[in-house]
Amino acid sequence: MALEILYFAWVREAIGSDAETVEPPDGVETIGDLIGWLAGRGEGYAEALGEPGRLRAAIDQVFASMETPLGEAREVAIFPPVTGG
Amino acid sequence: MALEILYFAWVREAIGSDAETVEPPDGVETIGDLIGWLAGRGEGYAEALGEPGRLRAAIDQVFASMETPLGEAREVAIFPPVTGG
Amino acid sequence: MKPDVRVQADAFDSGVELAALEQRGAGGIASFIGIVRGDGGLEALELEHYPAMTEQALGGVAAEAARRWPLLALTVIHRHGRLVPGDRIVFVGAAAAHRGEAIAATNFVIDWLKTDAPFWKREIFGDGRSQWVEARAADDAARVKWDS
Amino acid sequence: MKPDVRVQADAFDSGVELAALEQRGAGGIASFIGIVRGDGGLEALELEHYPAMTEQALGGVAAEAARRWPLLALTVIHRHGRLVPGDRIVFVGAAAAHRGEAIAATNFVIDWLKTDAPFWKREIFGDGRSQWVEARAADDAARVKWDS
Repeated sequence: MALEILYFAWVREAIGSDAETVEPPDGVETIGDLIGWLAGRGEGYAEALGEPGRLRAAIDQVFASMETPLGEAREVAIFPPVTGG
Repeated sequence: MALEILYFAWVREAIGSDAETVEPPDGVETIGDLIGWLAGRGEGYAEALGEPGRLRAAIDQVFASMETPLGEAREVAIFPPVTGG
Repeated sequence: MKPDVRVQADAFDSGVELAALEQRGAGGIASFIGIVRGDGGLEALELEHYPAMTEQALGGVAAEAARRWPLLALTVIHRHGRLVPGDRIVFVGAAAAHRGEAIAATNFVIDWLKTDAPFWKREIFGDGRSQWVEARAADDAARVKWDS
Repeated sequence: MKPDVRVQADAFDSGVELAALEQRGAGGIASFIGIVRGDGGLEALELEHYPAMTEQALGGVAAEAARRWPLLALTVIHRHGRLVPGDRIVFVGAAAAHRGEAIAATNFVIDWLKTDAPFWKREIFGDGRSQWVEARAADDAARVKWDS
């Protein structure tokens, strides 16, 4: 399955990209799995994604936890805790 | 002792006056005593002051309870519960 | 910080008051505006007050708010006299470094005004009826929570 | 009542927003304005956001506020992009028949924005330093209290 991934704030900066399309292998079933798999893609990824406890995510523009299954997701965003308002 | 009494809202309307100077007799020591004594001064007074539970008061511009001694008071105001804001 | 407290018959402009608060270097500005509603055929509201006591009472609550929270500015305006639906009665606005302080101070002052400011409202209706507004127990409850 | 929700790079005028809320027949209008502070030599704040999610998220909280309280009007404006000290970041204003409803709805929305709106702030200082603002546990606590 092709998945659009978006990165924001320091996650985006560490990875050096704000979006990419990936095809996760079998076994990547949750947001947490996806982050673990992406973290192995290189140095910037490891820095950005190595501590999932510091990250938040959304599936198709809705906040999701690390345990949320990707299911039919088309767009997954990975970012630090928000600081709006 | 000469005491300036002020009336507000429906207390003022029932009594038909917004202020008067009185000389309460001995034995009138608290706000409650004062209201009881004033209530005997006529029909409008009885209507306005007959139920002290519906009234509030201030001594020299500071809220006071029915039990507060008049002490050296110069101005006593008697009125319904406030409805500002 | 000296609170700006006004008791007046004249109208005021909320936008002007808010703009002044915005220029005090704050991170957050909270405000509340009370307006006369035209419910039930209300034609006018007459606000009587106790002039010798009012400014001192409002100044007292403003000073208490400034003691409880680190405010950069606090404005309290309360009108008296005859008001018609759509007229502003009261403005409370607070500026502080952080939002929680500005919001808490504004809420404190508005709750307090309802129960401890010597104003009395008379409602005048289009059909000639007229009545004094009764104090509400809910207002007393809102006020008491700040005592804890 | 349809909430007025805007996510924009452009500046807005608090007085204009407040005046619009005042004309909705309300008895009480509460508002909160967030402003960039120049603490510690801050030169600018850059607000990044997630455009596809932001308006939908803000619209969702505005709708939830309108469901919880009987509001006559609700305005939520959040800016993104580069802001300098003194610039307004956020405006939340609610109009309701009674003060408690307007105040509660405003506080609910502002607490929620801090924790659930997809914005990220980067601070840029006069000496060239720059850092992402960290989320605050106090904001999470403020948000959680509305879940009960």
